[in-house]
Order: sequence, then C-alpha cells, then structure tokens
Amino acid sequence: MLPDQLLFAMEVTLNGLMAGVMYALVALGFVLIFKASGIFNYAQGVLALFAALTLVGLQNGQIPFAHLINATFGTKLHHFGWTLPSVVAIALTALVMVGLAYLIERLVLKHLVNQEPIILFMATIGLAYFLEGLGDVMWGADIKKLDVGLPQGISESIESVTDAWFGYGFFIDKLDVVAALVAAALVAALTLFSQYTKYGRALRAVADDHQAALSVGISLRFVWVLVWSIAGFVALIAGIMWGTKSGVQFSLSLIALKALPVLMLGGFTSIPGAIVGGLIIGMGEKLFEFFAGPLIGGATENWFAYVLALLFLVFRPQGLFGERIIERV
Amino acid sequence: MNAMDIEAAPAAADAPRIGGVLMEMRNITLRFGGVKAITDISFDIREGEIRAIIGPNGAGKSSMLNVISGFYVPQEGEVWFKGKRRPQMKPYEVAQQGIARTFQNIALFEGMSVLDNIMTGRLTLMKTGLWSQALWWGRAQAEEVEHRAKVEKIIDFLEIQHIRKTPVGRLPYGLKKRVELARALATEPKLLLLDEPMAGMNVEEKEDMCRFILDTNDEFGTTICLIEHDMGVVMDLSDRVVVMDYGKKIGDGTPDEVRSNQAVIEAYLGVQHD
Amino acid sequence: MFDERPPAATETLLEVNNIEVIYNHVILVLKGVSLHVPKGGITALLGGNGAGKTTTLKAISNLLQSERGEVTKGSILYRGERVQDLDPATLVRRGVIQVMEGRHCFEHLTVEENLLTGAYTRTDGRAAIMDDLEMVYTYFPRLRERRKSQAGYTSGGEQQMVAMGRALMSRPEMILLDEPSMGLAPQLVEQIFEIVRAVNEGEGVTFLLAEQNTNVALRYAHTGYILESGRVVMEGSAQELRENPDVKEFYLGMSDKGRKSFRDVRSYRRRKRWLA
Amino acid sequence: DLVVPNLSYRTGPFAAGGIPYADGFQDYFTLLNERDGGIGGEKVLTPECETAYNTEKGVECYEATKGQGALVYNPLSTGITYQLIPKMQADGITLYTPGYGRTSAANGKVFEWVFNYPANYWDAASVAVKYLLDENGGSLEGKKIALLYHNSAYGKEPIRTLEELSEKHGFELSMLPIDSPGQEQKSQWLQVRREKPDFVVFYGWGVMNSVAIQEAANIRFPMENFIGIWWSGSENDVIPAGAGANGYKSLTMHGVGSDYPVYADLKQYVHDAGKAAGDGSNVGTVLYSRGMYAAMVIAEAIRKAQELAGTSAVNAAQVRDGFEALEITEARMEELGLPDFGQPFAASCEDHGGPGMARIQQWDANERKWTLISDWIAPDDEVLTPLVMEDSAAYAKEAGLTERCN
Amino acid sequence: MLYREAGEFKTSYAQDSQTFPIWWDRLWYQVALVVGFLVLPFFMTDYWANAVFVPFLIYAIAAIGLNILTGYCGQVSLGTGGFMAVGAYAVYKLMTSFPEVSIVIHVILAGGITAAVGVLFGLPSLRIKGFYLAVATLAAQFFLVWLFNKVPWFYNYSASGQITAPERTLFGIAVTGANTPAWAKYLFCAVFLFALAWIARNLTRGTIGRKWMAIRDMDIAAEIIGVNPLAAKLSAFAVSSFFIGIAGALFFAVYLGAAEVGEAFGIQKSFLILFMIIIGGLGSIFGSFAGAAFLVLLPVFLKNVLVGGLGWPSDLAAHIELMILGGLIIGFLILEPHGLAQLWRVLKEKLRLWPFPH
Ligand SMILES: Nc1ncnc2c1ncn2[C@@H]1O[C@H](COP(=O)(O)OP(=O)(O)OP(=O)(O)O)[C@@H](O)[C@H]1O
Ligand SMILES: Nc1ncnc2c1ncn2[C@@H]1O[C@H](COP(=O)(O)OP(=O)(O)OP(=O)(O)O)[C@@H](O)[C@H]1O
Ligand SMILES: [Mg+2]
Ligand SMILES: [Mg+2]
Repeated sequence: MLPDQLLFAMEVTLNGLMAGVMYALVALGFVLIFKASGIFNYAQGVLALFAALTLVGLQNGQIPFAHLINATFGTKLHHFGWTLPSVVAIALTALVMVGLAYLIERLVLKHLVNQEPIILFMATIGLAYFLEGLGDVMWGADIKKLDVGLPQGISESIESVTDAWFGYGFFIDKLDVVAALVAAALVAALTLFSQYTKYGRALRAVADDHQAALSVGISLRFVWVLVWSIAGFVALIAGIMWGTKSGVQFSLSLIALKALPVLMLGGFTSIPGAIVGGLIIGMGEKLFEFFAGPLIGGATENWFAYVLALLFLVFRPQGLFGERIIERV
Repeated sequence: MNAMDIEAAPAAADAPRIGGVLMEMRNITLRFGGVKAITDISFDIREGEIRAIIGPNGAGKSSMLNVISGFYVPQEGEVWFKGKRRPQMKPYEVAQQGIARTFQNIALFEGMSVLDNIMTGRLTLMKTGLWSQALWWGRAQAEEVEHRAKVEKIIDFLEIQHIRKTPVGRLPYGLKKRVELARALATEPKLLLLDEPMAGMNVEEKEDMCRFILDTNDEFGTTICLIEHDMGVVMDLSDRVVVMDYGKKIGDGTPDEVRSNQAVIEAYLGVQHD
Repeated sequence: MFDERPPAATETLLEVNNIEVIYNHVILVLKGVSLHVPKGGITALLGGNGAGKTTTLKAISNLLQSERGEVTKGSILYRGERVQDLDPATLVRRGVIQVMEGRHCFEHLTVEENLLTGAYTRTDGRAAIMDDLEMVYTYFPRLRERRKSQAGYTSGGEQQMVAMGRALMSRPEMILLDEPSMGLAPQLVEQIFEIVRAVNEGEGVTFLLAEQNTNVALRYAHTGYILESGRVVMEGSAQELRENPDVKEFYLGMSDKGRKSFRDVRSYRRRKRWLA
Repeated sequence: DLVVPNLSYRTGPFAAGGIPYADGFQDYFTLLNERDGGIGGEKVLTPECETAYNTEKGVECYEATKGQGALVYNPLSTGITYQLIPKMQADGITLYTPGYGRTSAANGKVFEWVFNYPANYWDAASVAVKYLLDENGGSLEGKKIALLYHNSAYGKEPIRTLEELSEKHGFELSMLPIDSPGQEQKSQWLQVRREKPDFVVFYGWGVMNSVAIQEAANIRFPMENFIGIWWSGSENDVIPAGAGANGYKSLTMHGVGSDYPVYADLKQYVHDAGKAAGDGSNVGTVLYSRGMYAAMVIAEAIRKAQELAGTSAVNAAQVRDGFEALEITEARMEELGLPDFGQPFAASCEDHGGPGMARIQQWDANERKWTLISDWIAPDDEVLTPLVMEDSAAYAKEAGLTERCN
Repeated sequence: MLYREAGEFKTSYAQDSQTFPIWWDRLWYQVALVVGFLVLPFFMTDYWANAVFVPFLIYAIAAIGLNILTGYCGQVSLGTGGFMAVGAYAVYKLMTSFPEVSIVIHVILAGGITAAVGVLFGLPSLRIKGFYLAVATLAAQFFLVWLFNKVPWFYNYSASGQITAPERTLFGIAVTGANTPAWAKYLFCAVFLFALAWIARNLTRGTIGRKWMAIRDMDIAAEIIGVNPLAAKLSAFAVSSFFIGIAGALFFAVYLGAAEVGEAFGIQKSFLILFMIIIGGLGSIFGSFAGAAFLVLLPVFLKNVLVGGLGWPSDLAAHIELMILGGLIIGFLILEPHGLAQLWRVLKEKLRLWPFPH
C-alpha cells in the first residue's frame, strides 16, 4: 500500500489534470481566433456565457428581452411555456452563435482590417461588454441551472477500481471525464483542420498578413465568420461544461481568466498547446495549492497559474508550442 | 573621431583617404538550424574606404551585417575591431563603439516624427539623467538644444528640412531611406553599414543617395560598408568589393577585378547589359 | 536585347478614368490618373518615390480600403465593368491579382504553403494546382530548395519569388506587379522579367507593373505611363518613352555620352522641365 | 416624504442574491405606502441605485442620493459599508447593515451612526459553533471544523471568532479560502477529502454557494455537517445541486416561507396591483424575506423617530435616534403580520448590535423548501464582546474618535 | 479661420520643442489651468467631487502612468490594479506608521515603492513580448492582490483585511478621512495630477522618451542603434509604476477612504485603465486625460439619463449601459483607432485647412 500522502498527491494530480482540461476548453477558443486573425479575443469567456445563457433560455422557453419589453410596455411576459429537448436547444444555440459570428464580422471586424493587435484586442473587450449586457437584457441576470443530461458527481467506477488497486478510491468527477473526452476530440479535429485543409491554411495566412491575404483572394469576411463560428461553437461547449458545473450567470465569463495562463504556456497559436498547457496549469496549480497552500494561506491558484506560465515563458518566450517569434532586420 | 561638425575642415585633402584595417572578420560561420547562412568567411574593412558586399539573394550578406552589429552571434569566427578582438557584445554595445547601420527593410520608428527619429541616433551621446529630464531643468534642456543643432545640420546635409515634423509612417519609400541614413549619421559613426540603401529607388534618387554616401565618406572620413544590387552603383562607388554566394566568399577585390572574375559573373552578374 | 515587339493587342482590358485617391480623409495622393491597359500586354507604371504608383495599383485591386484610403472620383473599369465596389477576393476570382510591394509573404507559413494560398480561389482541382506548383518551381528553382522553410526566414529575394509565385498560382488573367525588382540581384531581376515575359506570352496574362527600375521595365514593357506627384505626366509606347530625352536623363541615368558614373553626379542638376 | 435610498445590485457577479433582496426591500415600502399611506402619514420614497456590488459605484450612488434627504442606507455589501462608515459619520446619516458589514459597529459607543442588529458575522460563527456543541452533546473536543470562506473582507470576518472558540472548546480549526467568484473549488474540496473535517462552516456569497454545495455533494460530504451562514442559505444556492443538496443546513435570522400574514397584504396591495419591484417570482424566498425584514426594521425605526420627535417629517438625525431607541417585541411583530418572524430586540446607546441570535434551517430537496430545525440560539457573548471592544477601540484610535454614552 | 499657426515663427530650438507650439493651444491650456485651479474649487460639491472630479483626476494619473509604459514604451500591462494596490497599501502603512510625516511625502514615497515593485515585475519584459507579456503582467496583478489579502501586516491585522485611511491634514485642512471638504480633495489631487503630467510631458519629449518610443516602434532596430533595451524597459516600468503607485495611494487615501484589495484593485481596474489609454490615445498625454474623462463621465452620464431621465429600472439601465459602453468602445475604435487624441489632431488639421477640404 502506498503512503497516504502520495495517494492524496495522485488524486490531486488527477483532478488537476481534469481541471486543466476544463480550462483548455476555453483556451481553445482563444487559440482559434488568435491563429486565424491575430486577434486576442478577450470576449471568449463572455461568448461562453452568452452561449450558455442562450442554451438555457431556449431550453426553458424563456422569452428573450422579456424584462425590457415588460419595462417599456408594462406587460408581464416571461416564458413561452414550452421546453425544448437538449439536442434541439444545442443545435439552435449553435445556429445563434453562427449568426453572432456573422454580425461580429459585419459590424466590428470588417471595419478594423489591418489595425494593430492592441486595437483589435480592445475591440473584443468592447464586444465582451456588449455581449454581457445583451445576455443579461435578453435572458436576465439571475442564476440558472443548466442541465443537458451530462453526468455529474463522483465516478463510482473509477473510485472502486482505484480502491481495489491502491486501497484508496480516487475522486474524479464524471463531468470532468466527459469534458476530457470532448476536449480530446475537439483538439484532434481542429488540428487536422488547421494544418491540412485549404481553409486551415487560409486561416493561418490571414493571421500573418491581412493585406496579403486579401491580395491573394482570401475573403477576410468568410475566414472571420468561419473562425468566429467555430470559436462560438467551442464557447458553447465550454459554456455547457462550465454551466453544468457551476450554474449559468455572470461569473461564467470570468473563466476567461483561467484560460489565459493556459494560453500563455501552451502558446497563443497552438491547438495542442492549449490542451498541454491546460494540463500543466491545472496540475501545477492544484498541486501547489495542495502542498504549499496550507503553509502560505491558501487561495493561491489564481496567481500561481500565472507565475507558473511566466516561468515557462522566460525559457520559451513564445510558449511551449507557440510559433517561433520571427525576429529579423 | 567625434567630429561630425560640418564646419570642421575635412580630413586634409592630400592625406591618403584610406588608412589601416578598421574591422576584420575572421573565419565567420553562421548557421540557423540546418541552414548555413555564412560559411567560413574572412575579409577586412580599411579605415576610410567604401567597401561593398554583393551577391545573389540569400547569399548571407545581410546576415554578415547582422554579425557585425552583434545581432547574430556566429558559431565560429572572430570579429576584430580597431586592432582588438571584439568580445561577444550586445547590439547596443556595438552601437556605442561607433558602428551604425541602416536596414534592408527600413526599420524606422514609425510612430515618431522625422526629427525624433534622427534624434534617436544621438541617444548614445546624450548624458543627462532621469531627474534632470523629468524637471526639464539645467542640463536636460541645454543638451536637447545642443543635440538638436547637430541634428539640424544632418537634416540640412540630407536635404530633408521640409519633412522634419512629419511622422515617418507617411513618407514615401525613398525619403524613408534617407531618414534612416540620417539617423545612422546622427550617431557619429566610425563605421557605417548600409544594407541596400538604394533598393526601390529610381535613378534620380539613386544619384542623390550616392552623393550623400560619397559626401559622408569624404567629409567625415566615415568608413562605409554597403550592400547593393545595382552594379552601376557598386562599381562606381566602392573601393573594394566582397562577393558572396550561398554563404561563401567567391571573390574579393577592386570593382574591376571582381567584374572580370568568372565565378562572380556566373553566380551573380549574369550577362552584362550596359 | 532590345527586340522591338509590337503591342500584343489593342483591346483594352483595364481602364482607369481620372481617379482621385484620398488617404485618411485628408491626404490627397492621386490627382486624376487615367490609364488604359491593353489586353495581353505589359504596361509599365513608372515614376519616382511617392509618385502614387502603389496607390494606383491598390486602387485597382481594391486594397485601399484596408489602408484608410478611398477613391473619391473617377472610375475603374475591368473588361468594361465597374470594379470599384468589389471586394478584393471577388476581383481575384475574376482574374486580377496583385503582388504587393514589399513582398508580404505569410511569415509563419512555409514557402510551399505560401504558394498554395495563391490557389485559394481556384476550383479546378488538386491535380491542376499541383501542376502549377510544379511550374512555379520550374520558374524559381530556389523555391523548391526552400519549400519547407518558414517564409519569414527566407532572404529578401526568395520572398520576392514567393510573392510572384503565389500570384501565378491563382492562374490570373491580369497581374498587378508592384516593384518586382526591388532588392533583387541583377541576374534575378532579369530572370523575373523574363518570367514576366514568358508568362505574358505563354499564358497570355496581362501585366500592369509599377517599377522604379525604368531601364529594365521599359525593355520588357509594351507601353508605359510616367507618374509624378499623383499625375500622369507622360505616356506612350515603351520605345517612345525610351527615346525621350527627359526619360533618358531622369529615369535611365543616361547623358548624351552614355551612362553617367554615379561618382560624377555630385555637382548639380537642372530640375525636370515639366515640374516648372 | 421620507427618503430611503435602495442601493441594490441587480447586475454583476452577485446579482442572483441582490435581486430578491432588493425586491423584498422595495416591496415592503410599497406596501406601507399603498396600505397605510406611508409611515405616520409620510410617503416613503426608495430611489434605487445600482451598485453592481462595486464599491466605487456604491460611493457614487451614495453621493448621488444623499442630497435628496436620505435618512438611512442599507447597501448589502460589506465593502461598500466600510467605505460609507466614515462618510456617513461625517454626514450624519444612519447606516443600517443587518447581518453584514462591520461587526464591531455593534459597539454604539464608537459607531454612533451605524447599526447592525439583530445579528452579525461573529454572532453567526458563534451560533454555528453553539449549534454544533448542542448536536455533539455539549463538547467539540477533538473535532475538526473547517471554515470555507469567501476570500475577502466578508469571508475573513469570522476567523478571529472561530479561533477564539476553537481554543475555548478544543476543536481543531482549518481554513479554506476560496477566491471570488469561486467557480473552481476542486482544491478546497480535495482538501476536505484529505482532512476529513467533521463539520464545514461556510461563509460564501454568489455562485460560490451553489458550487460549494454541488462539490460537497460530489465528494459525498455529509450534508447535515455542512453549515452555511445566512448568506449561504438561499434557494439559489441549493437548487442547482438538485437532490445532492438535501440536508444542507444554514443559519437564518428570520423566518422562512410565505406563511406569514403580511404576504396576504403584499399580494393584495403590491403584487396584484402591479406595483411589485421585480417579476414577483421571488416572493417568500429567503433573500426576499431578508430584504423585507430589513425594510421592516427601518420602517419601525422611522416610526420610533417620529414618535420621539413628535413630527412625521423626521430628518436624518432624528431617524438615528429612532434606531437607537428601537425596540421590537414579539407583539409588535405579530401586529406587523410577521409573528415569530425575527427575534425581539431592543437597541441602546451602547448596543447597536442586538442579541445576535439565529436559527438553523435545513434544505429539503424533495419539497424544495427550507425548514427551521432549531429554536433561536444565542451567541457566546463572553467570547464576542471582548473582540468587538478590541476592534472598535482600534477603529476609534485610528479615526480619532472618543467614546460616547458615558 | 478659427485655428491657425500662420505667422508664428520659432527662433530657437527650445521654442520649437515647447509643449504647445501653437498660440491657440497655449491659450486653451492656460484657460484650462485657470478654470481648474482657480474656478472649479469654489463650485465643488461632494457629489461632483466624489462622483466625477476626484476619480477623473486620479484615473488620469494612472492613465498617464500606463500610457508611459504601454503607449510610449509599447509594453502592454494588465497589472495596473496590482500596482495601484501597492501604492495604496504603501501609503496606508506609511500613514499609520509615521503619522507625523506629511501626507504629501507619504504619497510620493508610495509612488517610489511602487516603482521598485514595478521594476521587479518588469524584468520578464526583456524576454517576453506582446500579448505574452500582457498576460504575464497578470501574474503581478493576481499575486499582489493575494499578498495584500493574505499578509495581515499589510492591513495592520484588522479583522476583515479592510484598510481605512486616517485623517491627515495639509496646512491645517483635512485632505484624507471623512471630514475632508470636497474642494480640498479636488485640489490635492489636481496638484498631483498637474505636477505629474508636467513631468510625464518632460520625460516623453526628451532622451528617455525617445528611447521608450524607439523600443516601442521596433525594439530590434532600437537596440542596434544603441538603446539598451533592459534599461529602457525597466525605466519605463519604474516611471510608469511610480505614477500608478501615486494614483493608487490617492485612490485609497483621498477618494475611497477605505479599501479592500480584491475589490478596489482587482483586475477590472487594470482593464479600465487600459481602456482609458486606448480610447484616449496611446502615446499621448492629452489622450490619457481624454480617456479618463470619457470613461469616468460616460457611466455617470448614462446612468443619469437612463435612470434619472428615462426612468428605467436600475438593473435594466445597468445592462443597457454595459451594451452602450461596449458599443461605444467599438464605435470609437472604428471611427479612429488611435483614440480621442488623434481625433482631436485630425480635427485641428481640418480646422487649420478650413474652409478648404484638403
Ligand atoms: N534569423 C534567421 N533564421 C533562419 N534563417 C535565416 C535567418 N536570417 C537569415 N536566414 C537565412 O540565411 C540566408 C541568408 O540570408 P540573408 O538575409 O543574409 O541574405 P542576403 O544575402 O541579405 O539576401 P538578400 O539580397 O535577398 O537580402 C537565407 O537563406 C535566409 O533564409
Ligand atoms: N496609408 C497611407 N496614408 C497616408 N498617406 C499615404 C499612405 N500610403 C501612401 N501614402 C502617401 O501617398 C503618396 C504616394 O505613395 P505610393 O506608395 O503610392 O507611391 P509610390 O509611387 O508607390 O512610391 P514608391 O516608389 O516609393 O513605392 C506618398 O506621398 C505617400 O506618403
Ligand atoms: Mg539582405
Ligand atoms: Mg510603391
């Protein structure tokens, strides 16, 4: 039998890896957009929130903008009175995300072609504000429960198997296992897409040089709608996972902050980097909290993730898997 | 020689223009991963001369300048400057030694005006501390004015008075090149490295540029090492020419020697047109 | 080398009528430029720095918008149709592609991937694209050697080849070529112009090329325009231009006694007559 | 008119808690206006100002509303409370912070303008421990209690108290901070798995609550050993965890459910009349009741002030006197249609904190409702009073105040 | 013509490099000073001071600070909130430990301490660039907030970790604490802002400013022409943090009076100040003012219009306010990516040409 401390450490490590997968789901959306357009999309977290809100709203048959309508016309609307099956609601939400991508391109990105990265970054922050307000106005600011039928709670099978092996049943959340599977599938699909298809190449070309991409006939509009749609879809998945875990409301958008160190460590442009970064960050912060937390007062996760990423960066300034930064004169 | 003073008499006319060896590259080899950009190249630059480096695209010419600037660190070989072996240096330390340069793909500070760009050339020479600058008292202002006066002379010299206050981002290409030269001159260099100073210019502008280069060389005795693809310019201006191809040196000598070198003709010049 | 060729055709492919271009709502750069580019020909757009050559090309390919520039007057007709309001991608699909000044390669893509992006708008199948890739590699053997390197790390000349090759990959009807010779070794300049000619003759591609290197440009072009400060100051067949004394002096660097040495131009020159 | 600004938060990370509270607060005053024509014949105005739980916006709201003749503030945020204490002291306006805010404000000798009766954070910690003592036959010797808390001023408040209590009762205390907003609590709950505390005392707010309850259910921590403070015991917190939340306990300082006579009036005069502040879905929920309770106490204090001043149009200083002289008896609560809803209390010059009692409620996931499972439990004043004195004395020293009531 | 420079000739280089070379600008500047220092204080009410002017002045200081780092030196930082916290906690510790020393000195020292911390966190900037650096500065943000929350020494062991500013006077008038008159708050901050803006202007037009800008525009080229990147970047971090530290100190001591680190100096603050400089204009001191004014005024204005004017429920108004703010940010960026300052410059250029269109 292994000593307790080691068993705990193993459990923490496993859970850290799982948490990392959850972060990576958010980071993936960032990577996609950055890769394809050089835009550091701060709104990714809000996108996840917006997707989750829309999903819950559709599922429960909420009337969008009910509050606004009630306030202006003195009506008392709230629900249509129907509920939608999860699959239908998810499909509809995905459509909404595509529509949103289209609008974002139409109203924002189109006018910012060829601007410096920081300007685009700012624009996504504006977008984040806007979407956050919009989400609230559309669906209300109260906390909502999201249930699309994903399993949740301790996985008994893992517990009993590990109990048989080590004499100690590990705790793993079923939801995390699902998230890990989904993330693996997403990463594989997206990597293949970006590396080996014509559109994937176009995405990367746009990231490098907007003007040159235009000049060879790549339609920025198409590429951007495409990539924002994909990112919206990834956000929807992240929103489902996180929403199931912690309910749907404003704070969901803050998961973006958990994705940033992941991104930084994995590299802004690498899809596999998002996953590997997520795993390292998740594991690192949980282990640190577990061992050092009690000594220095706990709640270290937020900053430790960043410090960990920073340490990696000092040795590899472009992240573990990031593209080499081309420095020439 | 810190005599960027325009009024100061140029080097005595009868003294030989070209002096001893100023810089020497010994057996330089530079690799990027698998790519060998420079293979075992040696050559020297004499004080006061105009030395050209020519060669086909990708031969490693710019890389050679980068080695001199300290931006690339060669895997093998030594750099000798003013008779001493130069230890490995950061690019800014190299600049402080009196080596200035321009860049192949113009590297001006796009967000600043022409004047400010040229003033950056004086940075290594300005000495006031943070405090004095913060308060804009005493030394800071006096120094600013002093250096401004020097810069104005360079501006006059290169005939760019009218665009002094224009942000460089808006300038046409040819003027940008000229501003870049001004910035390099502002550092009062001992050795001036020019990476394709005349690329993208028409004949008229090339003529102007040649005039500036020759004047700089003449009046301040600045040693110049230039990379250029226009053979007319190279042949007319330079005292000696190094020819590179695929990272190797295939020729070195006076323009006439090089022009008639069969290897050079094959690798680079091709058939002569004019 | 000066083989006199008659202009290949007389039909006008592209017509630019008296356009004005303003940047940032305030900077007026083109002050009424008109061009007629004959189908199947090579037309050179000459002029000094800042004359507006690049701006003209970008106005045609509609890349201006992304630089906060706009065409405020005049019209641009391609095969008789107004193309001012199309987006650049549509224009590429219609056969007009631009090779931008300063190369603009996709730094993080490999050389081969760069070339493949040129075929983005094509729908004629992978095999045809691969054939053309092969063709580009035959034109530019150096690229074949470096096909797997990131374009950002290739030398200036190599990048120019990538940019040219990339444009060829789109199987264009017309190429707008901006300063193809910039920064290239003389041999390569010749080579690139030879390729231009080969493509022009072999595939019937029309070229509108902006050049500083008047000497070479006029040797390969059929017709030419000279632009100064946003206006066309001279136009004509390549031969006429070549023989014009002003062009000789200011653009070809020739005096009555043949080529001047760059060492001798130090003392002063007269100004151009038309700028008086 | 009587102006009682409602600094609420219906947006931002804590909106889910802020909305029902603000509704209850607003609705009660609407009821008074509609049914009784206000308080003592004076209508009550409750201009609402959105703070989003953000201190700067809170200050802006305060400055924007104080000029309208504001009598008393109840910002429902510890951060904003800290901000306002010195300002309101200077401006002479009462700050009423039931169940939150600065605990040592219970000492009226130092905090002339602040009232936090009937109970505060430290009371809560003490009541929770008392309850556990009762459950464990009067001794916690050798037991382990973990404090799981919102890593902010609010969550850190009970630490001192619990430390003292752990010394007194011999239980082992461990600390598990959670950073706001607290969507990720894996580490904390793994820590719980490792340390196996007998009880977890919980000071959370916002999403942190529901996530904690969910995670506790996930690791199969026995819910009956998991006790939240009254800010971690609303329907919002338990419903998301579904059946897993069954048996979760929390403190409360007032009754639950809508079986009180006042709700009939609320329905008649407010909701059915279309004058409700929200969409009406929150009526009878824990936080709605709490908002209403706070409004009720404020109304009573104003009534008292009118009585003392002999005029119905009281000013801010008179309202403060009303607060200080306020006495709420069981009989009065009955009159108000809230029999046995809150604890009776009487304030005085020294005592701005009330008796500090609380009851325990438990969640029934099948019925989806809270049930009270204990009677009023009094805190351990022997431990708390010295702490209050110490902290208020420190404040008095820092702010250069001299004690009153002597 | 409303605005012109014709007829103004410069006869010395010093004159040519003055801050407002054009007479009209100089006039406006002087009018603003007179109004700011001699008129406004007499009309200052609590509301205007606390809701508008004091936050504006303090944010303007922070924005100038960040603009030095981001706008002039090109290093994007998201650690502003954390650095403001350093200033706040430094001034708190100084005020409570040395009550007899003048508050002015405390505030300046707080800036100095922040500068030191800033340099420390600026070290990675030598290797890490662009957005990677921006994200890396978040390490500072989160770590500092955690530190001040965790170590009781910083908040003098108070039960809740809140810090409260004791009353301090200057020339016998309270400038911190609850009894401070509105005008005193305002003037105290205004003087700091004026002095700091003036210093910032001096630094950015001189040698050091050029070094920063060179690094910003093209760091490799800057190094090759002789700028020591380490020194330039670290000095930018130091100066910037000095400003931000002072802003943090004033924010806590004068404006809020009490603060809790996570809440007052959280990541939102970092973003807010970054917005200010981008909307105002990167690399422009005027832009820092404009951006701060815009983002302080806009929410107050919207709130007054939506709730006060249109009578909407406050929550709906708050949500719509978010949408409008987001929309405006995007709108501004589309209209003029280089911020209000550039908008202003273009306007002036147009005025100069007026009535001719080009
Ligand atoms: N930082 C780098 N990393 C990898 N390869 C590089 C790097 N810099 C240069 N190279 C390679 O080294 C070779 C020489 O490049 P260099 O830029 O020195 O050529 P050049 O002689 O200046 O050519 P040109 O005349 O086209 O400018 C090229 O093949 C180039 O791709
Ligand atoms: N984006 C822009 N904003 C403002 N002005 C511009 C912009 N682009 C070009 N200009 C100005 O327009 C004029 C014409 O520029 P253009 O690039 O078209 O010249 P060119 O003939 O191509 O010159 P070169 O031979 O140097 O490439 C120049 O004066 C230039 O400063
Ligand atoms: Mg080169
Ligand atoms: Mg051009």
